[in-house]
Amino acid sequence: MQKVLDLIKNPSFKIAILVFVLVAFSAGLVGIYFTQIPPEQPILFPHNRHVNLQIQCLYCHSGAWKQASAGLPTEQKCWACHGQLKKYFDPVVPVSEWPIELQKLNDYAVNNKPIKWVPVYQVPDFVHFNHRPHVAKGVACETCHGDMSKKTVATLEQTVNMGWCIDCHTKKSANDPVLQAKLLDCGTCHY
Amino acid sequence: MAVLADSTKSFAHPIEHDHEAHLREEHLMLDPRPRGEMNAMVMEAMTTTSWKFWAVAAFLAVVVVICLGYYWGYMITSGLGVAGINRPIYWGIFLVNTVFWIGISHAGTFVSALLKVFKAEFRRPFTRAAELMTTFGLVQAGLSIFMHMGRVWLSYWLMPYPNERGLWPNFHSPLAWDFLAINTYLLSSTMYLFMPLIPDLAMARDRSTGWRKSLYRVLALGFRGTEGEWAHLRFAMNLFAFAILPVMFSVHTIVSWDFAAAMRPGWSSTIFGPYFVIGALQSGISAVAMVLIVVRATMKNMKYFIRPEHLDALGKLMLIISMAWAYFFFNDYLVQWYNGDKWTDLLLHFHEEGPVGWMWLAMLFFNIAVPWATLWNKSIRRNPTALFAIGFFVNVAMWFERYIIVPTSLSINRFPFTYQFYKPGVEIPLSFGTLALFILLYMLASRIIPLVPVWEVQEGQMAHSLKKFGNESIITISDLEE
Amino acid sequence: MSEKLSRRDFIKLAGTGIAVTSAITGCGPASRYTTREPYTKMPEYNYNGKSTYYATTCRECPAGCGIVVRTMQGRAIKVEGNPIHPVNLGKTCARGQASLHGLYNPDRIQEPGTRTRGDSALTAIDWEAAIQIVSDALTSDPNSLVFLSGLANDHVYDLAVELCASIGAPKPIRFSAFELFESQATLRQATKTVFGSTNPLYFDLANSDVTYSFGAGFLETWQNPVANTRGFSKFRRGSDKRGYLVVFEPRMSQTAMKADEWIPVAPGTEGLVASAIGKLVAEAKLGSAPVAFKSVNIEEASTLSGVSVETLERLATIFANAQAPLAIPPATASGAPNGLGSVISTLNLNVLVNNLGKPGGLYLSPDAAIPAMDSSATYKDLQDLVGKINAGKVKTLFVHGLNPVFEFPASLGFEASLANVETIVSFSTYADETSSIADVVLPDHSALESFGYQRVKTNTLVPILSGAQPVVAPFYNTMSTVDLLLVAGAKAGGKAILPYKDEVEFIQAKIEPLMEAADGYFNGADLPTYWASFQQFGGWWQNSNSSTAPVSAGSLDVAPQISTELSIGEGELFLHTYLSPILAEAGANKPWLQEVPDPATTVMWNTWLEINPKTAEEMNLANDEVVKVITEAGEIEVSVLVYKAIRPDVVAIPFGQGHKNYGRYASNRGANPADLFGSTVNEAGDLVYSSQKVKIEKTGKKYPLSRMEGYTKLERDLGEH
Amino acid sequence: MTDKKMLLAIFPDVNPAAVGIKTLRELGIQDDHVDVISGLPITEAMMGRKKHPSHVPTIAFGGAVVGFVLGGLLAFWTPISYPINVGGQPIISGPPSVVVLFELTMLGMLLSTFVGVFLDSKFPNYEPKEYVTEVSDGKIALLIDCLGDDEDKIISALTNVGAESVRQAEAHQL
Amino acid sequence: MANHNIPEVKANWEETSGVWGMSIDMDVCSGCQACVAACAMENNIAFVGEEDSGYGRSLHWLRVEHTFEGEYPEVEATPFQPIGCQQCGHAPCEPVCPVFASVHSKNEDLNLQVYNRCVGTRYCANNCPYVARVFNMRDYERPEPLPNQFNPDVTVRRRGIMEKCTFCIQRIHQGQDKAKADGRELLDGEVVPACAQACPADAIVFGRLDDPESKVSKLSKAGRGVKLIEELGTLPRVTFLEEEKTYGRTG
Repeated sequence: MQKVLDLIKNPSFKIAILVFVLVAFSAGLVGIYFTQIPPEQPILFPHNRHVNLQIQCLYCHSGAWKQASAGLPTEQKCWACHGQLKKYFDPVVPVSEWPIELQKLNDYAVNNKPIKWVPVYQVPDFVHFNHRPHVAKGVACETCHGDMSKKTVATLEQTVNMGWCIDCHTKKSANDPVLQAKLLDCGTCHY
Repeated sequence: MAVLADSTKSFAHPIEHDHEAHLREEHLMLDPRPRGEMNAMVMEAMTTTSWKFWAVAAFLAVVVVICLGYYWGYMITSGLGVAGINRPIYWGIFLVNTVFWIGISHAGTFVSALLKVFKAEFRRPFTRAAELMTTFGLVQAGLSIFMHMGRVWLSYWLMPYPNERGLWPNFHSPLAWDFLAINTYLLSSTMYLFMPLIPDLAMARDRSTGWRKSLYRVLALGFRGTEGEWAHLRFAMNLFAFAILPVMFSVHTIVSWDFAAAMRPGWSSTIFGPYFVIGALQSGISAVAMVLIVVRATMKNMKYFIRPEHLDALGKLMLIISMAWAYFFFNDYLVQWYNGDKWTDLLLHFHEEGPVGWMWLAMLFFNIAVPWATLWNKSIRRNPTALFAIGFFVNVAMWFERYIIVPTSLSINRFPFTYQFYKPGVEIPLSFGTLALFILLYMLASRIIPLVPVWEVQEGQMAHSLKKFGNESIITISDLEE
Repeated sequence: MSEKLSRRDFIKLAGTGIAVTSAITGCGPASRYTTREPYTKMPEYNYNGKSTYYATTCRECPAGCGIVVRTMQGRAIKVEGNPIHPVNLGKTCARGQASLHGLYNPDRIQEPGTRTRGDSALTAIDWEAAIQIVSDALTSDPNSLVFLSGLANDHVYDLAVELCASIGAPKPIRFSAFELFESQATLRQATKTVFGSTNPLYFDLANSDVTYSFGAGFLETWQNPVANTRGFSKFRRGSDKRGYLVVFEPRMSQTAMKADEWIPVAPGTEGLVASAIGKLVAEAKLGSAPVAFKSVNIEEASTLSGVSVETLERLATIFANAQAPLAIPPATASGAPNGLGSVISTLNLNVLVNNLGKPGGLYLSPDAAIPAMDSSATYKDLQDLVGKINAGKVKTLFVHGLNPVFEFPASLGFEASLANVETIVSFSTYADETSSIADVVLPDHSALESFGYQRVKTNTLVPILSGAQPVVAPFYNTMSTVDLLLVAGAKAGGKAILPYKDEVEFIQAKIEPLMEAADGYFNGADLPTYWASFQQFGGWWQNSNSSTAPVSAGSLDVAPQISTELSIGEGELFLHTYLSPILAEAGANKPWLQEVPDPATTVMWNTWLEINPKTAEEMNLANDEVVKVITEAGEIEVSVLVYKAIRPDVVAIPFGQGHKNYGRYASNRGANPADLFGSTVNEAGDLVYSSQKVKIEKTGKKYPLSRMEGYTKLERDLGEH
Repeated sequence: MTDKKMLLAIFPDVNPAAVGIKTLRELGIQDDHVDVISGLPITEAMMGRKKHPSHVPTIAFGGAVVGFVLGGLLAFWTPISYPINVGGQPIISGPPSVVVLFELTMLGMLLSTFVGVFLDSKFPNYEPKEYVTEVSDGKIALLIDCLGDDEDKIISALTNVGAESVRQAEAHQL
Repeated sequence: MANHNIPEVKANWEETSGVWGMSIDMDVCSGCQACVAACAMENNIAFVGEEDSGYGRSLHWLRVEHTFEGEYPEVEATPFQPIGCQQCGHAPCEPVCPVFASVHSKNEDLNLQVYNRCVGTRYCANNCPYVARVFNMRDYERPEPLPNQFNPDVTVRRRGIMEKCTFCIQRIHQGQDKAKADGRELLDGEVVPACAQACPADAIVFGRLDDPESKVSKLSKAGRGVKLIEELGTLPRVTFLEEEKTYGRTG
């Protein structure tokens, strides 16, 4: 018993405990960090290049102005443009000399495989988000998704949580009590 | 002052008069012992354990681990389906237990605060034992509420705290009041338990060694007994004694609003508040009596502190409350007889003739017939075994009463198509788990904190003396009234 | 094939995504590891995340209701009625709604396989081998090949008929428990006797003002319950006058519960009661009764049926004074020794009040849109088949769309006879009693994954060919049976080669004549356009009514031969068996159907025995007690349900449960009352089952029935308070 | 100038201790230089001393007010912060608010009383203090702040009136 | 059931007639349970199995009630009565929820159950006079590939959560969204809940109560209309049209 007490009183024991706690804490932090870094996409799609070519968001994510889901373009749609770009279409240029991401796209398109995109903006399935009214009211895509002309793959620009939604809804509808009642109604998103 | 001066010697004096000897034997307040000796007795009671104590404690610990740890974990991971609730009986034994334990916890405050306010001297040796019951009973009540929740891991949403959603609890809901009231009660009863404990902890600190010394040194907070410390404590304890009583009444009435605020036949009734409070006292005071009898029988030196006079007084209280309870119970039928709502009528008949009609009968028998028939008798009141048995049956019957109010009443609603039976499932081990946890906590606490508030007893003894009027020796004039 | 495969993979993955998302509901945005995929080749009208609707035909029963299935990202998520389909006008029944649980049933057969007789496990084979097996069968002795088919797969049956005819095999046999329990053959024969027509009768419930039903559960399973219910709704509330419904049957069925009067007649006396009413009506209207009703002794009818003379007279007066009276023939009661006579009597009642071809009366449905190749088999035909099998004359048995081992009563001896068949080939989509003993299992697509068509035979005044198309890509490695037969036929060569490339071409060939049909809902200039419309609208139908008024073939002048023999077998109680309104013959493997309460008793997930409270008291039986029900043919054990609305001399058991091997939701659940049936057939060749007498023995066991309704569980009389 | 000293006088009972205090007062030692340590809550009146000042009542009242305000916030402000209609009831309604106000007022009062005891008595305080453990056996100790010159005078005076011992007080770990 | 035409309640009801309403004609309801199955399919309702359903735990949002009255042979069946949430204007379930999981939609005047806020106290269910609420006792197993059938517009509920009929609010939202995208008002009958859509007897009629011209408004005010236990002041939005067991009664 006395030995145990001595051990506990030993300063190195206390230091060991402290080190252990620190290590466990940092391990937790690292774990949290790994869950927070942007997910790896199958293709590092350069949004910035496309946006800078004046391609509208709705050209590819065409669902956003008429339905809940914005949608993702099919690789057919990708290929519709890329197939016409002389640089890549030219049979003289072998596939292996294409930019690496385009090689991947080619692989998907030729083999008719779906591209498994990893969603960046995601709401839990008890939240029903509808793009259409937002686009119809003139909310710019950048408001939530950030300036895509400066990004390659999409990153999470906003912590998408209820406080953020409600905050914006409250501000936008400050002058219209009827609209506010609708925008702050639980049943608008949760059912 | 005279008594205090005598107190050191009186024990050595030969007892001259039979009646006086009898009175001293009867009343703890007249039977002082040297304070050092008394302190030693309490310390001894705390430190003496036998293998039986540890055997029982180990057994209870196993029960707690299995019944609470395992079964609750099982229920959380697989859903409330493992319990017996169904549609429309959405509240079952967990809520029965909640009401029951809150009821138990009521008597602790009742005897320690109400009797203090009314300066009833016999309370002194057992206020702490009763107050301890309040705290631990509330713990069980709280646990039962958590068990009953469908998603207990989100129970913190009941707490009012600022959040980015701007959503707060709904204070229209009796459950939100419950949260406030039970927490207020738990906090204040814990504080009310702790404050009078400080001087005793200081005493224990002065008399112990080893880990107990370190523990008591921390817990006693550096209390010495200076004039100022006593003055602050005295005021605080008086204020608590007054203020905790309305809190106590509010808690149990709010628990009753959980039912009475609902639009259900048989529940929606304004009589529920006082009815629940009286019901709580009925089971709580019986539980105090039971605990005192057990403590007296099992702990060393406790026969000195807890005497038949205390059992006698509690027995009288039980009788009075039983009568009041019977009256409120009758009111349920009285009101129904006048308003004649057909669903309530059906419900009341279902209580009597339904599948648990035997519970209804047992409840009437043990809560009314038994106390009325027995507690008139002084010798029964003073007989620990008899009083324990009565207290036990009163408690069982009060549990039945809550069972009839909660799941049995839920069987009946305005849509006969949906009627169902209630068959408890995992509620049974969990109920035993809470009971075991209560006893275990109590047992462990009885070995850690002085179960008798020594300083309060000594304070009482200091001020009591026998006065002689003619040939009669009495403490107070009220003794003549018997 | 590759395209199909990739789409199927996609569906699987999407399913996983949904499952993951559903599993983490409530945990906030932690679904980081789900993926979203666009279609690789998405049709231009299809958006990711938007629903597409496909019109097709419900195949849960033979009625042929048009449905529209909502799909999203390749998954069928909801069945809705096809609002333009003339049979059901956008409405569905519970079975149709739950058909998705057939599509996504966890116990589907996922790939072709073979087994040694007696084994339970299948050895997977590829489709090449499967085709070889079928083509071998087609090249062997055609006389030893028998094709058994169900009712709800007209195109498969039609192809089988062509194939069998081409190779010289006997005509496929078509049967189902529907035929058995509703004694369709008896009705067909009675129609022929009374009206001299083979077309089905149309009962214009909607425009009737007084309807007497002699026990057909037309709101439950008889003919097309959806259309009947729609008619019933009009009958009650469609016009200013509220229709009055009287139901005569020994046990109050769901239909009788909706009736204004329920007349509990003794089993088998429905025809007698109809005749008695006919006589009274005739006497009131015409002064004297025609031959068909003349010989009826009212007193005797009253005694035998248990309906008082006053009641008969009152009901006859109502019927005689009605503007549009209608009598609906018995269904269950047709399965009595006197079944044919009963049906003829009720049809005669219609002839008597002359509602033929009038609103609220009787019509003859038009000929089918494309020529009908069938008339279903009778029970007699099945007995002949079993005889043939037992004689060793059947080497190969093809079974499609039917579960004969379960649906044929045990007394038929079908299962035992299978030992004499060399190869049993099952095309079943699900693991059922038949496919689990079959030697070769070649799963067809499920109903919602396949093309097809279904002739609408009942409840219609216009010719309808209801069309089916896949609403989702096939989930598993299954193959359309039509394709399989065509490919195998081509491989077998010779007469087995049919002039169709695949299933679609076969169906197109069948519907091609309709392109020019007059007054169609749509027409097409060319076949592809027409085919597209056929898929889009969910079938083809005529716009205008082309029904005909039935003409009496003089049956009123013939005294009917109503047998006085009312019961068969020994025992103190009649056994009333009926098709479960919710499960019918094959719904038991759909979990949500199991959980839909039976309309009359609210029992879920099990079989029960209905018994009158008085009888139960006499026999000292209470709810949930398990009893043994015994006939000469067999015995079953079933839980008791005390049912107020049944004659004291009758007990009732629904048919639909009692599967031994039909997936996890149906297997070993409840009991099959068909095990109790004898083997007597009536004049029309239908099995006599509704006059069966049974004995009941207590077993001392208890098995609580799962019931929605709760008050009888409390065993309290609510009337007191 | 002489040193300040602290003496600890131990009396066997209340009466001699009261006499001792009177004696000290006669010796010119003010009441606020004397503290009484006792195992029982003997009142100031028994000792013939002034009532000890206490802040606990004030703190308790303040706590009650704070609790009441908090209750008001919960009952009247939180519903408006995200107004949600339930059962057709007004967003801010009287009867439920009474319950909230009551509970939080009581909680505020009781909690602050408890905290007040801690503040006023400087709990917890584990520093070494002048104390004798016999106090809880019934002895009464007087702690006397005095000048070193008066020490002998005080010792003899107190011993005369019944003090069991009067000695230099030593602070030690409790 | 009871037809107490208490004047005050009626007057109050006129004032807050509600937005969405339903009428159920008990005279034509054939009890076929199509609505029950359609509801389950539309709303991702879990099936609970024989034991649990027999013990009153089935998750039907809609139940078709009926009973038998009298003794044989004078036994009569009461009309089939599909009972789900009555979407009360003054819903007793709402104020008792401590966490605002059961709330009222100001916009649609519907009773909402916010699944993700629910902590499972089940108080709302106890306080619902219509016994319309059901509780997820367990995570009921839906083996693969059954989850493929899930309607993505409706949350899949887990254990410990209350649920109830929503008047198919997802369809209401879709209808409104579509009308808004098209720049027009919603038409009567454009939004139909799954039960009304399936009902072969057309017994269930759904629509806007605030539109006096809608079919449901007219039916709700018809003479046969009865609201369930409206004497409690719950302002239910479902009207039951009573059965008349008479021969040839007009109207």
